[in-house]
Amino acid sequence: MRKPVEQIEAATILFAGDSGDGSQSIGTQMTETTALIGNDVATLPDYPAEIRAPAGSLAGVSGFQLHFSSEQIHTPGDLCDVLVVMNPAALKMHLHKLKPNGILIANTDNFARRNLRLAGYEKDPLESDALTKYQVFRVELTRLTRKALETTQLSMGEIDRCKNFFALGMILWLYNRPMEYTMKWIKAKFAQKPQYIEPNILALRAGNTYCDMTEQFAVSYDVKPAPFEPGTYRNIEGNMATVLGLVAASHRSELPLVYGSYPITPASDILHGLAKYRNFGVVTMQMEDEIAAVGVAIGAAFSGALGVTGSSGPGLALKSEAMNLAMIAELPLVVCNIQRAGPSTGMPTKTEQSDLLQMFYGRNGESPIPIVASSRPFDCFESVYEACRIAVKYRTPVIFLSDLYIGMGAEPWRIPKISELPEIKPSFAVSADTTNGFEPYLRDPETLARPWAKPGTAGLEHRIGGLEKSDVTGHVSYDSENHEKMVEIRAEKVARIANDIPPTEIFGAQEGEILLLGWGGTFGALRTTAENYVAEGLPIGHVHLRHLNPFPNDLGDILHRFKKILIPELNSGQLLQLIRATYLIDAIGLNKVQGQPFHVFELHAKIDEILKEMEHF
Amino acid sequence: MRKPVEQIEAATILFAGDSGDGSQSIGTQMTETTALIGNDVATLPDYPAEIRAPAGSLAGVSGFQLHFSSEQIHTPGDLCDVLVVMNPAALKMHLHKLKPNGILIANTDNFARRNLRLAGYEKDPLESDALTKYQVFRVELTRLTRKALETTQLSMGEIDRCKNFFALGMILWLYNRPMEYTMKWIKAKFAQKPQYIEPNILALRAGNTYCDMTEQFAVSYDVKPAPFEPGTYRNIEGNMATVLGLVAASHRSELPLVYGSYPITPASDILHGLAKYRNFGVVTMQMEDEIAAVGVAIGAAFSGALGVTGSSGPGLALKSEAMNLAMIAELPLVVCNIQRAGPSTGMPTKTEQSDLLQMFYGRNGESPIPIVASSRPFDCFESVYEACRIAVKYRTPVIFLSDLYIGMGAEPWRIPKISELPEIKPSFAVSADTTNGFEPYLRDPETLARPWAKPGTAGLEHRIGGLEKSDVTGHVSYDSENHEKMVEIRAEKVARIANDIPPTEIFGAQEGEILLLGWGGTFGALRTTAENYVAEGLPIGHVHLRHLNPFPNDLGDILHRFKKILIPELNSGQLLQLIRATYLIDAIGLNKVQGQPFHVFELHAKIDEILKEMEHF
Amino acid sequence: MKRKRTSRIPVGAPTLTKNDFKSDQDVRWCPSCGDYSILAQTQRILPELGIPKENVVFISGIGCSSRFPYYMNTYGFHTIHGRAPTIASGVKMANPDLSVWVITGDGDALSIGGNHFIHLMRRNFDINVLLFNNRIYGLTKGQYSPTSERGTKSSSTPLGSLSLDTPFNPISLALASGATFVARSVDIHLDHLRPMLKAAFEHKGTSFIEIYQNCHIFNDDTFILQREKEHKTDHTVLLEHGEPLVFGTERDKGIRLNGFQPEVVDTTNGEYTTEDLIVHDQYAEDTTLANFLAGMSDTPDMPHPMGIFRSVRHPCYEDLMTNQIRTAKERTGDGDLEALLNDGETWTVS
Amino acid sequence: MKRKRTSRIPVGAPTLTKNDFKSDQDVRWCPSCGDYSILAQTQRILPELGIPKENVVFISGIGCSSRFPYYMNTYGFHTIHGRAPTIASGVKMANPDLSVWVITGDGDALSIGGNHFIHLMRRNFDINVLLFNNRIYGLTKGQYSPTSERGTKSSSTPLGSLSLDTPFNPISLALASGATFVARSVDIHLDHLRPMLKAAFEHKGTSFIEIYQNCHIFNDDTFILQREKEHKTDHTVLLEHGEPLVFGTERDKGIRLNGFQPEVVDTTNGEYTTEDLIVHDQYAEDTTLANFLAGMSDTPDMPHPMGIFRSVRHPCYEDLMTNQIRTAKERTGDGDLEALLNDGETWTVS
Ligand SMILES: Cc1ncc(C[n+]2csc(CCOP(=O)(O)OP(=O)(O)O)c2C)c(N)n1
Ligand SMILES: Cc1ncc(C[n+]2csc(CCOP(=O)(O)OP(=O)(O)O)c2C)c(N)n1
Ligand code: SF4
Ligand code: SF4
Ligand SMILES: [Mg+2]
Ligand SMILES: [Mg+2]
Repeated sequence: MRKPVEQIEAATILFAGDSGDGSQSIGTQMTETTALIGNDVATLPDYPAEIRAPAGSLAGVSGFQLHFSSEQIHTPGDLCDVLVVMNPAALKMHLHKLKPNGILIANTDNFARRNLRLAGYEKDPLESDALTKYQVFRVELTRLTRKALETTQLSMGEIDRCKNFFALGMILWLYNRPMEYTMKWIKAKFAQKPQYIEPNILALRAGNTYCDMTEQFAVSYDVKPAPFEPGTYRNIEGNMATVLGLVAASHRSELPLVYGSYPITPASDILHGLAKYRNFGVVTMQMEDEIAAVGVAIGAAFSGALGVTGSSGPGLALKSEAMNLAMIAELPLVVCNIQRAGPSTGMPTKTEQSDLLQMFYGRNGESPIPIVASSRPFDCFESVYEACRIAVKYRTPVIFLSDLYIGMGAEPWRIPKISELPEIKPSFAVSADTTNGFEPYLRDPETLARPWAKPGTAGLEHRIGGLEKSDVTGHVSYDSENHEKMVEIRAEKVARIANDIPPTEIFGAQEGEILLLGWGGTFGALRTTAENYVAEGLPIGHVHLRHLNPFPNDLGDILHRFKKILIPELNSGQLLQLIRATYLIDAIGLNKVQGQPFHVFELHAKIDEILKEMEHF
Repeated sequence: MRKPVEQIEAATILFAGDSGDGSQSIGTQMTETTALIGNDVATLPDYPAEIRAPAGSLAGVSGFQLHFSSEQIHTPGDLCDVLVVMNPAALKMHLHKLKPNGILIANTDNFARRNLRLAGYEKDPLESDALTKYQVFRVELTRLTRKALETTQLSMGEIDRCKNFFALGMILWLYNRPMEYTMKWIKAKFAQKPQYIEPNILALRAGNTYCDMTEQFAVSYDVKPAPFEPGTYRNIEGNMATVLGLVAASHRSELPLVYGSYPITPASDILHGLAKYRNFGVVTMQMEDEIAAVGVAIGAAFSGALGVTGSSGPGLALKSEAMNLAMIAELPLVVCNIQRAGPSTGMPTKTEQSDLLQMFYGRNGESPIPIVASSRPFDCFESVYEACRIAVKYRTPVIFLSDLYIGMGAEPWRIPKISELPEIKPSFAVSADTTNGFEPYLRDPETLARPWAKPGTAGLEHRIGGLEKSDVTGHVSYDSENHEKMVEIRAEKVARIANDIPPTEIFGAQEGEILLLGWGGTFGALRTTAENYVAEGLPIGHVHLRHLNPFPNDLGDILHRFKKILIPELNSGQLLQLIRATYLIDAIGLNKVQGQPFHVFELHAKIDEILKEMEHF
Repeated sequence: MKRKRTSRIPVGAPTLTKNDFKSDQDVRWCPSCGDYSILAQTQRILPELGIPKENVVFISGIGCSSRFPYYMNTYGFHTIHGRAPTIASGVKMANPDLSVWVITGDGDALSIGGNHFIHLMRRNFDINVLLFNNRIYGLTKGQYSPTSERGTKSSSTPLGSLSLDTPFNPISLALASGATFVARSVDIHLDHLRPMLKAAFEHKGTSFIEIYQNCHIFNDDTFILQREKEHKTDHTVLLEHGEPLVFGTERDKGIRLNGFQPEVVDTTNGEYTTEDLIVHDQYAEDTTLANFLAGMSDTPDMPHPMGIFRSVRHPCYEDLMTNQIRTAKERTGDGDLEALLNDGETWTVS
Repeated sequence: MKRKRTSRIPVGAPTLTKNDFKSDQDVRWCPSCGDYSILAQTQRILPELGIPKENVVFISGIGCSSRFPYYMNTYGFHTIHGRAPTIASGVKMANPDLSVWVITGDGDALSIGGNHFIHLMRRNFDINVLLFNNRIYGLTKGQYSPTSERGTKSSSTPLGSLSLDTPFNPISLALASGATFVARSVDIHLDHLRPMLKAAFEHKGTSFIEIYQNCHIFNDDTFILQREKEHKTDHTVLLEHGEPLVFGTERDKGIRLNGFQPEVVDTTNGEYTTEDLIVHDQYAEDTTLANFLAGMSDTPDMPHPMGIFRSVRHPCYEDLMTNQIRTAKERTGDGDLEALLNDGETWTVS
């Protein structure tokens, strides 16, 4: 007899275990399956420090959270409905994320003394009263997996490495999801090592059957597909979306892509990803350092290619001198910053939004550079594409800001049609139009862009460089007034990009009490929050900026339509500082600098507090 | 019969000629003599681009302006009373700086066709009507010098190189100044090459006598000594004052000074200067680049020395990653930025104040670093000393901001007594105070400084680094709340420095219409302007900030006492941006980005405009 | 043994042990990582050097290997990527009495830090540099490094995009930069590694040791021929001063100079004897021999030399600087601040 | 002559002259600066290379020497200090058809730019690097550089503080970094410099020429022995492939190998003949000989070798990359963006 199935709207699951326990891969599989059956889904991998910690230690815990729903969602969820822990350390690190009465599945085989001690438990928490407010399922995951695989040829160690699929099998049962996608994936993944295919599938099945058989699990859940706009969808991580956005920009502009980089967490995946697309003519160059990486990108741009570089944190500090050169030389260049928690080396596997002011100001002299920020995993595609478009159109370096949270997070993406992509036209100079010969700083009157003349073009030979240049001719100039003029032109050129920015969309109230103003990876938490208040009928709006430099032309007006501006950021108040200085508005910051994204409840708390104060006065 | 002498209050002289004409050295000599006879004096050398331009070309003109007075002065003067030009290019470049009816002395021997053409003159301007509004003195300087030196053993080339002293001799006559100081200097300078002593003295004398004899010069001028506070004075350039400030801080703190640097204009002089003081135990290390330079300074600080590094423009961009390390490691370090005109390589021999926001924000993550700015040449001594004091007391990197204008400018300096210098106490940790052993992040409750434990101290072995550190223990930590706490503590530590800042002095009106708010090398122009308005009885005040991060505690109050805040800066509005964001005040910027200091008349114009508007409304 | 500046433990003071050099932090490398062995050998030799623990400083950059200082109960500084040589130079300059060790990886030292590495060598500070060469970027998960062989498949050169750069030979680079002590060893050859570490310490001047280190996770067995018992006798040759270059399980092979090229010869078949072999001279001022030996590991089928390639005594930067200071003080007396401030022309207003 | 990728001027097109390569900018170096001569020789050889002017790109860093591109009527980029090799690599990678020249100084290439320099050498882009070695920082007014001799008095090492660092030998460093073409010449030895410039161009791969250059203002006559007519025959030795190393005004002296050290011998007094001398082999794959020759200029009383130390053919980075791209396109077809975006598991909502 089939056990009862309960319809629910959404669920959040967190898999956690030792780095070696495979939480990331079963998390990803659950995400894929869930997306494929039509739920909206958002994920949050939570890695430990970059270096392996001792097995069983708190520092070694790796987690993967996913949130799926029959409605549109924007975040991987605050608290979880289900927590799967492979060892005591995982329990210790994550229990506080489980909702009251939530389901806790624990691999009891790993709760032996040594592991308890490593996690800092005096006695077994599974035996204590601490867990009474949860539904606890004690499962001998290791033993059951061994049993299921006892007929295979694998060694004990190899068998134990399959136990994550046992856990996945259980979860698939619990949420009534098919196993086929996972099986397909297992087959593809182990195509070169076929001896692992069968065992992993066996483990998956065993977990699934276990739930069906055991009395522990009385009910399973179903989450119906979410309403999506028509289209073809795939699941995508932010860094992969960045890769595709760059390849698309190269393809659409017919500019060969030259990506110079030096490995660094969490930007390396863009290098790894792009390196696979040689058939698109993509050149990836792993250089000796971040300076060389931006250097080759600048050289490529000078040569007439789409020069791109990417890094994170300290790498951006190193690139700043060369970015300044690209700025004064007025060459197209895209610099990707996948932000992580600073300062200095900081916490390389944690997220943060604290490089915004560095991107604005981290160069000597007056050095305006446009900044485009992505707001969610799939938005990396459009945002980085937009960065390329601006770079080419305005002949300027452009900074593309992403962060670890959206770079590693995944969600469904409606795949765009190629024809929907905005045009990117390099319009290379082909001849000298003036009687004075070629003038490399004679500008387009509308965009103020200077001509892009590729080496190899006869008659356009010219010299550029980092010394101040004379207007029009581009000769070296120490003239006072020319310098001031050039400083102004460079600023004005960036300011004019605002003319390309479409009117700002305000979600929710178009005017009223509080405007939530955000940028970057906090989109999900802010939008969810705004939706909640709007659902309650409160006059709260949400604006999320993609363009940070320049700001949209209509931003000032919009800000003045609300009584309070709340700017939540994963830093100490960087956009806040810019908004206050630019619009002289007493905007309020909500700042979290913990290496972790916002929880929706944190935003609620702050907004409620503001609303209360507003009533008060 | 002695020609008549006219008493005047002040004079401004500008020497200009080809780079090889020695304008800088006679300018310096005139400054020395003038200072020694008791005038207040301020100077402005104006160098051409770093590389020698062809002789006679506009790009090759080198100028030296000095302003002296029987009153206190603060700037090298806007327009000149006397302009000495050695060739047509110098005339072309500088004539607009001569006051109507001012004295123009031109070396006619250099006004031959070739030089006229190089300067872009169609015909000889000395023969044209263009100069009728000036008192023009045409002097065959080259021929006269040759004549005076015809009995010496020098070659013609060598003789011609003495002609600048002929010119100096003239100016000394014109302003009734003794020749003895210059003679003494010539003797010292050519001690190793004595064959040049006599000829240069002869040239000097000849110029002097020439004025006495020729009818061209009817009257000479005298400027009485200025009132100075009692004390012993010397003339000093900003970069030299920085050198002495650093040596003094090292001496007073008993910390050996380790200065790591990589040459760059205009910071190199600090390296050159410090390298002379090995007898003070000063270590200077010319490193392979700016990163290595700050690296050795950080290493030295870790070892328990006073680690200092210095650079300019692009060099600072390169140092940012390591400065961030020093910040998170909480080690004392002083970083000198002698600003020049950016962006990128920019105009290396011109001045600017455009690195302020880079110094605030040019590092990844939340990375607060205190900033101290010097306001005038002699103030470099006190300001860099203050930077050292803060670094040692708070265990933090500190940025010392100077610029090319004050670094190369000179003025009289009242030499401080050693005992007047504030105390700098390293207070090294000598033993572990807690039962847990040594805790490298256990802070002083007042300053929040962490202990400074030198390698070599038994029992205090510990490890630091660029990863986020656990409060108190200093162990590597990826804990969310610890990270937020550490970010806050680091910010708070810098904020507390404000408690050391004495009450802000307001010059002129203590409240009223307009407050001139400035920082750095604009002091002279701002103070002179304020003096002028105050003399007219207008309610205008002037505050010049030495501490830019943190701001003084009383700054907000002060700003609110004035109707308008005017922030003149040699950038596009950087302090302006900080003041607006911090105090939400609609401060106004007056921005000049020409590689040149403010003229007092530019400030007057802006203030008059504001005053007019204020009346209007 | 050369005179070192570093202070010695006073006679009679309690002797230190290996455990004195272990910090309270859990060691965090992957199981089977070669770093463990290097750490253990370092902790073993330190007590034998006769210097107080508090005088020892470990400075590292960023990388798996660069976590090393956290595990040493000495002073330590885990700095930023590639910059350890600069910070170590400052540490040593400010206190020449310290025993300063730089721990670095092939990426840290030769990729981002290449410039500081070569400049450190030429300045010849009395610093010991241990380069853990695993031919891969371990910490960032397996990209190829400047010592990876051309054609390496790695996370940054996945299918279809093998690495294209010719690798550096760290020994050659150190020699060309003027290094005064250059050696090579292997993570798990304990009886070889320890004496190398000691020799590096005893050398006055910059000592550089390239240590072949296995990254079990991302580049397993890249040095299998030089590391594993069954191969190493045929694929390495031990350098010993004054001795001919003999190797092989039976010690039956040797290296002979053929023109300017190395040639492996059999010393048992009568054609050549050990007389014909190159005799090692680690103290040669001229670097031709050392360069020649360095080149062997780039030459197919040649054994990799292990041991000290070069060891010569040149003045150290910190000593020269200290001398300048002493001389200046002797010449003009200790700096007098009052006099300095009042230097040059002054005038008094009263 | 090796096959170069750079396109050639079509037969019959008007031939270029020296003047075609002069830009309209006034040349701004001090009178008597050695840079003038190098500029003139470069402008002389370029028309002889048979490549169109618009295909030539000069990339420089910062320094007196680095102003060079402004004076060439070709494409040019005066970049930032030390980074020219990186930008040049990007230029070449994006368009392998260009003839790319890097102009750099001893400070630019070996101080701040040392790392990019050595990495450029190992990657072997088909780029020509001209290092103007004047053993000083000219532009910033006379600080000592990484090629200045130890004990140099300079603006940063004034009285009482002579420089302490052992200089780099640029040739040794290039060789150790894997450079495939390494040569040396002198600014004013026009008949030597021109063929060297041409040989650098003809070499497929990174060509490095160290040019001894006189800085008249800050370091006059540092190379007096190698530059001036009256000294140079005794203080330089010309390297010619296949020829013995003979030098001296009377060509009566030669270089012999003594152990691993160079020795100057008289070939006229009967003790030695040219048979005993080292014979140059610039095509040797093994770098032992080239290293040995490089070391001579560091050895007191030895003549400095001039000419080509090494010239070997290795694959170029840009060719390997272009091949990878071609192979990938052959294997999987030209990238199809539509297919790429729709890769992996997708689902459709209608
Ligand atoms: C400025 C900067 N760039 C990049 C990184 C990322 N990163 C950290 S370690 C490393 C390479 C490590 O390789 P290696 O030095 O060989 O050390 P291993 O991990 O192999 O011991 C890189 C690229 C960083 N931390 N800082
Ligand atoms: C990042 C940076 N640091 C320092 C400088 C200052 N700088 C310009 S050129 C130069 C050295 C020039 O020496 P070299 O390369 O030998 O060239 P030369 O002038 O002798 O031809 C220095 C230190 C700079 N422009 N940028
Ligand atoms: S990744 Fe490699 S080098 Fe790093 S700890 Fe693991 S095995 Fe060692
Ligand atoms: S300073 Fe020296 S290198 Fe520079 S232009 Fe003058 S002579 Fe030439
Ligand atoms: Mg490695
Ligand atoms: Mg030079």
